[in-house]
This record gives sequence, structure tokens and C-alpha cells, in this order.
Amino acid sequence: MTVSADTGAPPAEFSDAPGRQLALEMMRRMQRVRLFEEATIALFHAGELPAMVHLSIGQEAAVVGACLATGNADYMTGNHRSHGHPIAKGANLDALMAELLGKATGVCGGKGGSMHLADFSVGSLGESGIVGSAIPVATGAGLAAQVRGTDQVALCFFGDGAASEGVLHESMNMAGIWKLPVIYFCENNGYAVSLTSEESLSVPDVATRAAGYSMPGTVVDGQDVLAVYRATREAVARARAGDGPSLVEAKTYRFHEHAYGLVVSRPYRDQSVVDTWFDTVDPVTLFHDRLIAWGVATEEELVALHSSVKSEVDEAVEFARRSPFPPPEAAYADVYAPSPEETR
Amino acid sequence: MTVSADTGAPPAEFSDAPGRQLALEMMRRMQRVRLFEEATIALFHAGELPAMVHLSIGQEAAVVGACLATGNADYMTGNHRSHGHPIAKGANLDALMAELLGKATGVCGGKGGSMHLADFSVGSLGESGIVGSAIPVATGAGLAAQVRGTDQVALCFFGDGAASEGVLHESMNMAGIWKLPVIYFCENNGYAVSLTSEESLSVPDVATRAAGYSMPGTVVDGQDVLAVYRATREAVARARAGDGPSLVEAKTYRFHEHAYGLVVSRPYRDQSVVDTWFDTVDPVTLFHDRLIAWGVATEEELVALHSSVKSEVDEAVEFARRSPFPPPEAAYADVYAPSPEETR
Amino acid sequence: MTAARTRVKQLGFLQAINRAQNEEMARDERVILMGQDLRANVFGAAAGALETFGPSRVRDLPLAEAGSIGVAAGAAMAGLRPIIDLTVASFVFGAMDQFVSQLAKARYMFGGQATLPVVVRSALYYHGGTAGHHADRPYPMFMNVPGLKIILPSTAPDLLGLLKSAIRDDNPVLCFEDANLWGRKGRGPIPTAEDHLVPLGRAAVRRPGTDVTVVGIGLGAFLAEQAAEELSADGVSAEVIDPRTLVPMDWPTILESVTRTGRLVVVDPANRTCSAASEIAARVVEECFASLRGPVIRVTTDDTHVPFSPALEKQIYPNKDKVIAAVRRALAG
Amino acid sequence: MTAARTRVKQLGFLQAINRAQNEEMARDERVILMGQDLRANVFGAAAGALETFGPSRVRDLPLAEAGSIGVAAGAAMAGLRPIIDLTVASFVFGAMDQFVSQLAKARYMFGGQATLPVVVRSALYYHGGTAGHHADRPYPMFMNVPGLKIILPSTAPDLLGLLKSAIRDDNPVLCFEDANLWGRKGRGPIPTAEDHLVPLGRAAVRRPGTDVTVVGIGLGAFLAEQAAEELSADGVSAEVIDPRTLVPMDWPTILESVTRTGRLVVVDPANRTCSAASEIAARVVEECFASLRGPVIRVTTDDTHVPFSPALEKQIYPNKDKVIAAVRRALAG
Ligand SMILES: Cc1ncc(C[n+]2csc(CCOP(=O)(O)OP(=O)(O)O)c2C)c(N)n1
Ligand SMILES: Cc1ncc(C[n+]2csc(CCOP(=O)(O)OP(=O)(O)O)c2C)c(N)n1
Ligand SMILES: [Mg+2]
Ligand SMILES: [Mg+2]
Repeated sequence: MTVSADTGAPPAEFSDAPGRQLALEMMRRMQRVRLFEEATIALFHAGELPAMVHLSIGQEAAVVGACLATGNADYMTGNHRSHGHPIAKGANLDALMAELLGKATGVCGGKGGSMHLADFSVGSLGESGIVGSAIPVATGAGLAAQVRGTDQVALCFFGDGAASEGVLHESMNMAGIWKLPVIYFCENNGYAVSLTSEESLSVPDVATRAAGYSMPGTVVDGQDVLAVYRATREAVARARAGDGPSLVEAKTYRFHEHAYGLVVSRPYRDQSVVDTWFDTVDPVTLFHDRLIAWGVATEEELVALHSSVKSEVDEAVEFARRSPFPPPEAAYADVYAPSPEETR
Repeated sequence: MTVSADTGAPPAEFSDAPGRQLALEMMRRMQRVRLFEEATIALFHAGELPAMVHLSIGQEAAVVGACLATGNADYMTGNHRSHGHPIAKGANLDALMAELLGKATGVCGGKGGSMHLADFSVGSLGESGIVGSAIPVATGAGLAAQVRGTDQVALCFFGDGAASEGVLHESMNMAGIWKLPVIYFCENNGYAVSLTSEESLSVPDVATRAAGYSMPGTVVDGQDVLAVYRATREAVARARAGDGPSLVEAKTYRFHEHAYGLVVSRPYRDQSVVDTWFDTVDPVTLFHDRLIAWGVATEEELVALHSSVKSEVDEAVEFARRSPFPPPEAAYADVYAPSPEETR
Repeated sequence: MTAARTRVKQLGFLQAINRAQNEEMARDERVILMGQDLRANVFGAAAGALETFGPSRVRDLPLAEAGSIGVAAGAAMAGLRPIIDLTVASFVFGAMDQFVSQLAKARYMFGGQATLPVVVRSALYYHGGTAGHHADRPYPMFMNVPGLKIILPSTAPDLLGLLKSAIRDDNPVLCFEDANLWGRKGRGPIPTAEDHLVPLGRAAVRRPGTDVTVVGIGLGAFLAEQAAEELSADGVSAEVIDPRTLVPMDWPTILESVTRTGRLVVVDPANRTCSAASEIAARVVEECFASLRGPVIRVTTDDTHVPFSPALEKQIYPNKDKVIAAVRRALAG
Repeated sequence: MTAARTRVKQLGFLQAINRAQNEEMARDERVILMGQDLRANVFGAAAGALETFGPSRVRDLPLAEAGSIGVAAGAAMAGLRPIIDLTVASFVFGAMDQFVSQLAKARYMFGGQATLPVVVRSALYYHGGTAGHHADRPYPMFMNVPGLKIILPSTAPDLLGLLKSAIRDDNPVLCFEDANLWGRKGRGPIPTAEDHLVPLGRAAVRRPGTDVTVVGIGLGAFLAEQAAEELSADGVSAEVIDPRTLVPMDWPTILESVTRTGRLVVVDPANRTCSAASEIAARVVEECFASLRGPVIRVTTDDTHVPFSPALEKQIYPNKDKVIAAVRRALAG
């Protein structure tokens, strides 16, 4: 699935000034995901992370292409591999990084942690550590948009492993009968921990299942941010037009172990192949090379972009480090919302 | 979907002596379902039924065609519309009828009742009052056959309403990846209580979903017992050959209200059309007329068959009536199986 | 009471639900109603909803319990206030992950960002020959899950008032309706107030007394009243408390009563082990031990499944005689 | 104890599981093992299984909790004896309907025709920064469901022996493994018996005592022992009981002890409301009231969700100091 860098004229999307902005924003968000996660690796090795993290490194084009096809007012839910989603949706890095360290300034006040990021200010309604469990939640957000008559859509991230969960079926059926504005977006990275997608899925492409709900299903190269963006944008347009849900499946790769630092004694993938991925299917490098080949950006611009994101991430780490832990009583807050009928 | 009676030569299945036996057995089992349920209607009106019943009248060809395509050693699970399944599988009517009256001689000792019949002696592993809940159970029975290396199959009845439940998806996926010998058999009678299948299903045919699990999906005329038998037999052959699961969808009709005696104040189907069904799509009449047209049976034979089944049903009612209720302590038996590690 | 019943017009349980839902939907357009067979109004509590509020706000759900509760959670997080009619409480199990992982936890785990004003209604459908798959009383399971509120009214006016409060509450509220009260038992005079609200978390003292406290849940509240009536003929003065809300429980009312009477019987239609009755007993012995003068007795459904046969079913549940026997044991102990 | 630990070779928790599974699979070819990531042995308890018993009897499950439990139920009804490794106890919720409606009820509702020898294992994964979606301790919910047996061993030898008994039991057995015991805490000498069996339903008296009974569940049993050790320095003699099996509970051992000591503290890592501790307290006050000389105190996890932050998490659980404080309250009351 290696994609050689195109040369010549840039694609239509990137040919004018706003298009160029879009292209740079794609790169910026991919870099934000990449560098944020590289920082968490460093924190892991420094013993500063309170828990394991599931990295989206290798999957940046999928999450960024999908999120940029939606707007800030649109909804999104995700899963345990959770950093990429809110970052791609535009969340503030300081609060995300502080959350990973369990700090009071974390986006969830330190109570969610790495697998459960949520930033309602950018439409991120939360990631679920219970695999598949947030799929109907995104569906419900789509329902709310429909009932309220807004043109919002809901983007629902799930993995190839989650595709076997019953709630996906229940949700896609409901979205199908009610024509809800939902985009079911499968990041098929080939594995659910050690189980290959061939072993866990009874069908080669999850997208095939879309036909069972009268919705379009598309397979897209998940290493190509523009391809993902295009496929998702089409699904978004369909949803906004009232034509209902779509399923987009991005074939992608998880470059690191299921959770960073997890040691699986018995190998389940060929490490020599894995080791080539950064050279062959790295979505950041692929896009970098194309932007230059297309003349959309220069090497210098991209280096500058990289270092500006790098400082942003560094600052986020510093912010997180110097932030205080929440006070003990925070453990007991927000179990319930305040309400007039509180018990005595 | 009215099927005009064929004339001329009988179909291959019925052309020799064993074939004739098969045809008569189909009729006998359909009559057993029909007359058993007519008896329950009478018991209902006589105030002798302790609870409501969900009748399969109108769906006899679907349940009988499917069950006769399997053998006694094969497994089967079903749902709340439960009488037809074990009857078609060959269960003893006395014990079924006694169960409906809550008697000690009932097939479940009076503890299951109408929605939860089970007759393990004929492979009927039980019906589920929780819609959809027995679908993975049938799947597991198929797994057991595979692990033990027998050629048994599992027949899994479910309705168009149940098709929206997540466990169907989870089960079909597992059956697909492991190539389990399971036949998912959808009795699509057009309704889940008052909800039409068009409203509850996001796709016209449940069978379309089979492709999402790499299994064949067939739509069959559920009023034609032979057509159902053929489609199911094909699925059974495939399962026995180790080629995995299939989905068969029989389009059928529920002639009575969701539960007999239930009054739905607001009509959800056109009663004038419903009233014609006994004349146009009654599977028993259709098969009757064909058997005669094909020369497979005479009117006299069919009348004799009818009355022999009628007496069998009458005897079942008498048996049930004169059977004792279980003793009170039976309420506390069989919560657990005996085991060497019983508590003191 | 009995005399009054013939004079005052009584409110039915289904009417109470219907009125609560319709009043709140009229009051707040964010409230939507979803459930099975609502348009055909098969269960009888949805009359007029579709006509008044239209198909966008009144939807028939396909059979998909987990999906339904998850959809409600997401819709709530995006600004709606869904009411989900799951019809029978035995159908909650399929949605358990959504109840626990999404409805109950989302607000906490996201540091207060999420608000989940969802009401989930379901009927406790025991005592009527429906057998093991339709007769569960699963509320104690949910009491073990922080983040959910639980109401279980025993009179129609309470159902009306509590359900309205639940719909206005910003938390997920599970409303369990004891189907044995649908008939005569659960009626009460029709509230005249335009806005009849009963606050969550307040018990009702159904009958004051001095010798023993009897806490009764759902049908258990009625059995407790019947038993108290009969016991009074023997000179035993029983105080009957109906908690009405199980989470948050009105501990002050219960503890104060037991402190006075020194004796406690709890009548709870749930299965015995880890029941609401167990919790009430445990809490009382923890906090009022010094006042206790006899054992706390639980009158619950026996730990078995619900058998179909009419010859078997009734014995497993609490009844008036079991309550009376329990009170006598509590007094003797 | 501490001295012994350095001398005798100790059994690890994962080894105990591994040995129980492999021994029973070798003994009975109807036993099959299914779970996530078994072949890669990600959790560490499946070593050798695939190699020894082959891919038909050792299967990696896709992510489908309800389907998995239902498949196990069906396979059991058709003659197999499945072990399902659900890995983390927080994943049980998605399968709740299959646990309740199929596993627990099928035998009863079908009048004894079905036999369901299924073992479902899952780890209680709290206390380690996994946050709200991986740290549940849901066994009290299942105690409310008749038809299921529940084991919760606190030592590796008990885990070995109970798990083997569970696999041989003809009933569905849920095995909850307290992950806090995976390390040093839960070890014990490696049983030498070829067939080390611990019967279901028998508590272990970890330490005899006369002043107060402390029942401890899972990690709670260790906390109880630690507390008892410390209290003994103050002249308080605490009897420590580890039920090991929650259903059926060994009531005779618990009730006999409380009858002697007159005081009870229960240490239970579950959420407080409707916990196993609540049930034990309720049952004891019902049956031993005359012997009780102080309040029954529950030491449980507070009724909140599990927060991620290391600054927040530990305080919500039982610990040694809370147990000691509870014992003092029980003695004072
Ligand atoms: C309901 C549930 N079951 C199991 C797990 C354990 N688990 C966490 S991630 C994972 C694999 C998920 O695979 P996929 O959906 O493909 O996402 P990926 O990790 O590949 O991004 C598993 C089995 C879980 N968290 N939730
Ligand atoms: C889990 C669950 N939800 C809801 C119900 C209530 N209910 C019983 S039958 C039924 C309709 C089922 O429709 P379908 O599967 O098409 O079967 P049919 O009744 O048409 O034979 C419903 C909603 C139930 N028994 N179980
Ligand atoms: Mg994956
Ligand atoms: Mg139907």
C-alpha cells in the first residue's frame, strides 16, 4: 500500500490560498499527534506517566483526515487509542497532556486519563476504554443534531477489533432507519492487540457491512491524509444533506505495540516488516514529500511548522508537569450533577 | 406473494416413496403446529391458560420447512413465538401442552411456560423470552459440534425484530470466522409487535447482511414449505460439509395479534388485508392444494392425517388438564445442578 | 382509605406516566420519548404523545437495548433530555454496559463536562405468570453503580411527581414501575396541582408508629401497610416508610424512625442476596446499633428464578403474612 | 509467614490459573479455553495451552462479550465445558444479558434439562491507574442473580484449587481475580498434590481470634490479616475469615464466628451500596442479633467511580488503617 509521492500540480483541494492553508493545517495536526505522542513516550521512559498509553503513531492521516472533514461544532467519539482524536479535532494540548499526568488542569480534571480524553469545547464527547461502547453515544449525538434541526454531524471512531461488538450493529441500524448524520469511521490497523483483523473479522473489509444498513461503505488508504479527508468529506456532505450515515474504513498501521511498553512474549507480527513502516508508510513523511512535490509547501515552511508544533508540545509537557494534582475531595465530585432535587 | 398451486408432476423431492413420506411428514408437522395452537386459543377463551401465548399460525411452513431440513440429533434454539419450533422439531405434544398449563408433566416441569419451551430429547435447546438472546446459544451449540467433530448443525430461529439486536452480529461474526455449522433462520413476519420490518430494519432484506459475514444469504417464500425446506437443506449441507454458516430469511405472515388476546388500540396493520390471509397465503392450505395437484396425496389421506393430528392434540389437552401441578418445592429445584462441591 | 377510594377520583399508574411525560414534553422541547410500540401505544402510557409532539420527538425503537441506552446518553450529551421506555425491567440486562460505562460514568470520567439527563423507565413485571424472562426486579444491581439515581414509586401520584422530577433532573434516573400496582392498589387521588412534583430522595411515612419500623419498596409498601393494619388490631404499632427513591436514599427518615422504634423489617420484592433490603439492613445496623432492640428482618423474594406455573410462583414473593411474621420475629428478638 | 516466604517456593497467581486450566484440560477433553489474546498469551495465564491442546480447544475470541458468554452457554448445553477468559471484570457488563438470561436461568427455566458447566474468569483491575473503565469490582451484581456461583480467591493456592473445582462443577462459576494479589501478596507455597482441589462454598479461617470477626474478600482478606497483626499488639484478638466463595457463601463458618466474638467488620473492595459486605452484614444481623455486641462495620470502596489520577485513586479503597479504625468502632459500639 506504499504510495509514491505525486509530482506536478497540486490536487484541487490545495490549489488556492485557502487550500494551501488546509494542507498546512493537515500537516500541523498530524505533527501535533505525532509529537504529542513522542513526548508521552519520553515521559513513559522517564517514569512520569502514571499508566500505559495507546499510541496513534502511524494512524495520524486517518484521524486527521477524518476530523478535518468535520467542523468544530460537530461531534466526535473515540476509543482507548484516544490521543489522536481530540488533538485532530483541535483540542488544546496543555489540558490533554496534563490529563495524562493526572493533574487538576487536565481536560477531565485528571479523572479520565489517557484512555478517556474528552474536550466538549471542540465537540469531542469522549473516548471509551470499553471498546465499542461509545459507538451508540456518537449515534445519539447525531440524533440530537437531527432533532434540534442543526446541520451538525457526529464522527464515530472505532477499530477493527471493535467492529465485532454488537453495539456497532445496533447503532448502524438505528442510524440507517432514522437517516442520522453519523460517520462511522473504522481505523483498521490490522490488529486488536494480538488478534489480526483477518482472524477477528469474518469479512475482508468492514466497509462491506455498510450495505447491510443501506449506507455507503468506502475503503480508503489510511496513510493518505487527503484520501481520508475526501472520503470523509463526502460522508459528511451526505450526512448534512439529510441523506444519512456512512461507513468509512481506513486501512492503516499501528507502528508501536498495542500499548506502549507492553511486552508480548510471543510475537504476532513480523518485526522486520514493522521496522520498515517508518520508511514506507509513514503518513507524516508521505504527506511531507507530497506537499513539496506539489509545490504546496517548502521544506523550510515544513521545518518551521514542525518546530512550532514541537515547542507547543514542549510547553504542554511543562504545563502538565508544573500543574498541581487535584485535591483529594475531587475523587468524590461529579459523580452526580447538581440538581434541585438533591437528597438532604 | 400468493403462490398459485402447481399442477402436474410432483417435484423431485416428493416423487418416490420416501419423498411421499417426507411430504406427508411436512403436512403432519404443519398440522401439529396449527392444531396445537388452535387448541391453545380454545384454552385461552376457556380461561384455562395461565398466560398469553404468541402463535405461529401463518408461519408453519417456515418453521416446519426449516426443522425438517435438520435431523433429530441437530440443535435448535428459538424465541418467544415458541410453540412451532419444538413441535416442528418433533417434540411430544403432551409435554408441550402440559407446559403451557404449568403442569408438573410439562416439558420444563411447568417452570418455563409458553415462551420458554425446550425439549432436549429432540435437540431443542430452548426458546428465549428475551428477544435475540438465544442466538449466541445456537452458535455455541454449533461450536460444540465442531469441537467434538460430529456432523451436527444448529438451527437458530429469530424474528425480523430480533435482527436489530447486537448479539446477532456478534454471533454471525463468530460463526463466520470459525466456520461454525449454524443456520441463522429469520422468520420475517413483517412485524415486531406493532413496528413494521420496514421501520425497524435499515435494509429491505435481513439476508443482505449475510454478505457482511462472508456467508450466503437467501430470501425464501416462507409460505412455501418446500421452498423453505430446500433453502435450509442447502444451508445444512454446507454446514455439514464444514463450509460454515448461512442465513436464510423466510418472508412470512403472523395471522394473529402479536400475542393472542392482546388488544392494540391503535391499528398498525390493515385488518381487511389480514382477514384475507387465510384464503391467500395460508401455508397449510397452499401445501394441501399442491399435494393434491401433484398427486402426492389424496383429499382423503389429508383428511385422515388432519383428524389423526386432531386427536393427538385433543389427547395432549386432556393429558395436560389431568396432569398435576408441580409441588411447591419445585420452585426451588434446579436453580443449581448438583455438584460434589455443594455448600454445607 | 377504603371509603375515600369510592368518593375521590383516582389516578391510574399509566395515566400518571402519560401525564408526567406529556407535561414535561410540553414544558421543555429538549425532552424526547423513545421506546417500543409507542405509536401504537401498546403499553398504554404513550397516549397522545405522537400526535402532540410529532415523530421527531416520539420514536419507536428497534429491538436494540444497548444501542438505545447509548443513543440516549449521546443525545443527552448533545443537549437533549431523552426518556427511554424499555417496557419490561428484564430487558435492562442487554444494555448494562451502556448503563454502567456510559450513562453512569461519563460525567465523572470527563471531569464534569458531560451532563446526562436521561430517564429510563421499565416495569417490574413479576407476579403474573410471565416466567423467568420477564419477571426480574434488577434495581439492586444498579444501586451498586454510582452515578445513577433510582426511583421506585408505589402510588400513582408519587409516580407522577417523581417522574416529572426525574425528567427535570440533570442526572440519569432509572424509574422502576411495579406492575402489581397498575391495578387498584397503586391509585391515589388525582393531584390537582398543575405541576405536581415529588422531590427525589425523600421517603414518605405512610403510617406513623412506635413499636417497629417497616420499610416497604414498591408493592412492599402496600404489603407493609396491610400488615400494619392487621398488627394494629393486636396492639402493635408499626411505622411504615416508603423510600420511593432508592438512590439517593432518604437515610435521615429511615434512621430517625429506627432510632425511635428500635426494630426494623424491610419488605423488598428483589431477590434476597444483595437486595435493597440488604443495604438498608446493613446501613441501619452500622448507624443505629445502639438503638436496635431486635434483629433486622428482610422480607424479600426468595433466591430462585421466577417459575411459570401458577402453582409455584406466588410463594416466592413477599406477602402480608410474611411481613407480619417478620414483624413478630423482629419484636421477639 | 514472612519468614516462610523466603524459604518456600511460592506459587504465582498467573501460574495458578495456568496450572488449573492445563490440568483440567488434560483431564477432560470437553474443557475448552476461549479468551482474548490467548495464543500470544498477553495476560500470561495461557502458557502452553495452544501447543498442548490445539486450536480447536484454545480459541482467541473477537471482541464480543455477549456473544462470547452466549456461545459458552450453548456449547455447554451441547456437551462442552468452556472456560471463558474475559480478561478484565469491567468487560462483563456487555454480556450481562447472557449471564442472567441464559447462563443463570436456562437450567431452571427448562426444568433441569440444561447443564451449564461454564467458568468465566476476569480480573478486578483496580488500584493501578486504569481509571473508571477498567477498575470495576462487579461481583455483588451477580450475587443478586440466582443460578451463578462466584469464587474470589485471595491466595494463589486457593485460586488453583477453587478454579479446578469450578471447572469440574456442573454450574456456571464466575471467577474474579483480584489483580492486586498478582504480585507478592497473594502467593503461597506451591501445592504438591497432583490434584489440589479446594471445594466451593468453604471459607478459610486465616487467623483465629476471640474479640472480633473480620471477614475479608480478595485483597480485603490481606488487609484484614495485616490489621489483625497490628491490632494484636494492642491486645485485640481478631478472627480473620476469607470466604473465598461468595456464592454459595459459607454462612455456618461466618455465623459461628460472630456468635463467638459478638463483633463483625467486613472488608470488601466492591462499591459500598449493595456490596457483598452489605449482604454479610444483613445476614448476620438477621441471624446473630442476640450475640451481637457492637455495630457491624463495612469497609468498602467509597460510592464513587475510580478516578485516574494517582493523587485521587488510593483513598477510595479499603486499606489497613480503615480496617483498624472499623474494628475499633465495632469494639466501642
Ligand atoms: C469491551 C472490551 N473488551 C476488551 C478490551 C481490551 N482491549 C483493549 S483495546 C483492545 C483491542 C481493540 O482493537 P481495535 O478496536 O482494533 O483498536 P486498536 O487497539 O487496534 O486501535 C482490547 C481487546 C476492552 N478495553 N474493552
Ligand atoms: C430484549 C427484549 N426486548 C423486548 C421484548 C418485548 N418483545 C417481545 S416479542 C417482541 C417483538 C419481536 O419481534 P420479532 O423478533 O420480529 O418476532 P415476532 O414476534 O414477530 O415473531 C418484543 C419487542 C423482549 N421480549 N425482549
Ligand atoms: Mg485495531
Ligand atoms: Mg416479527
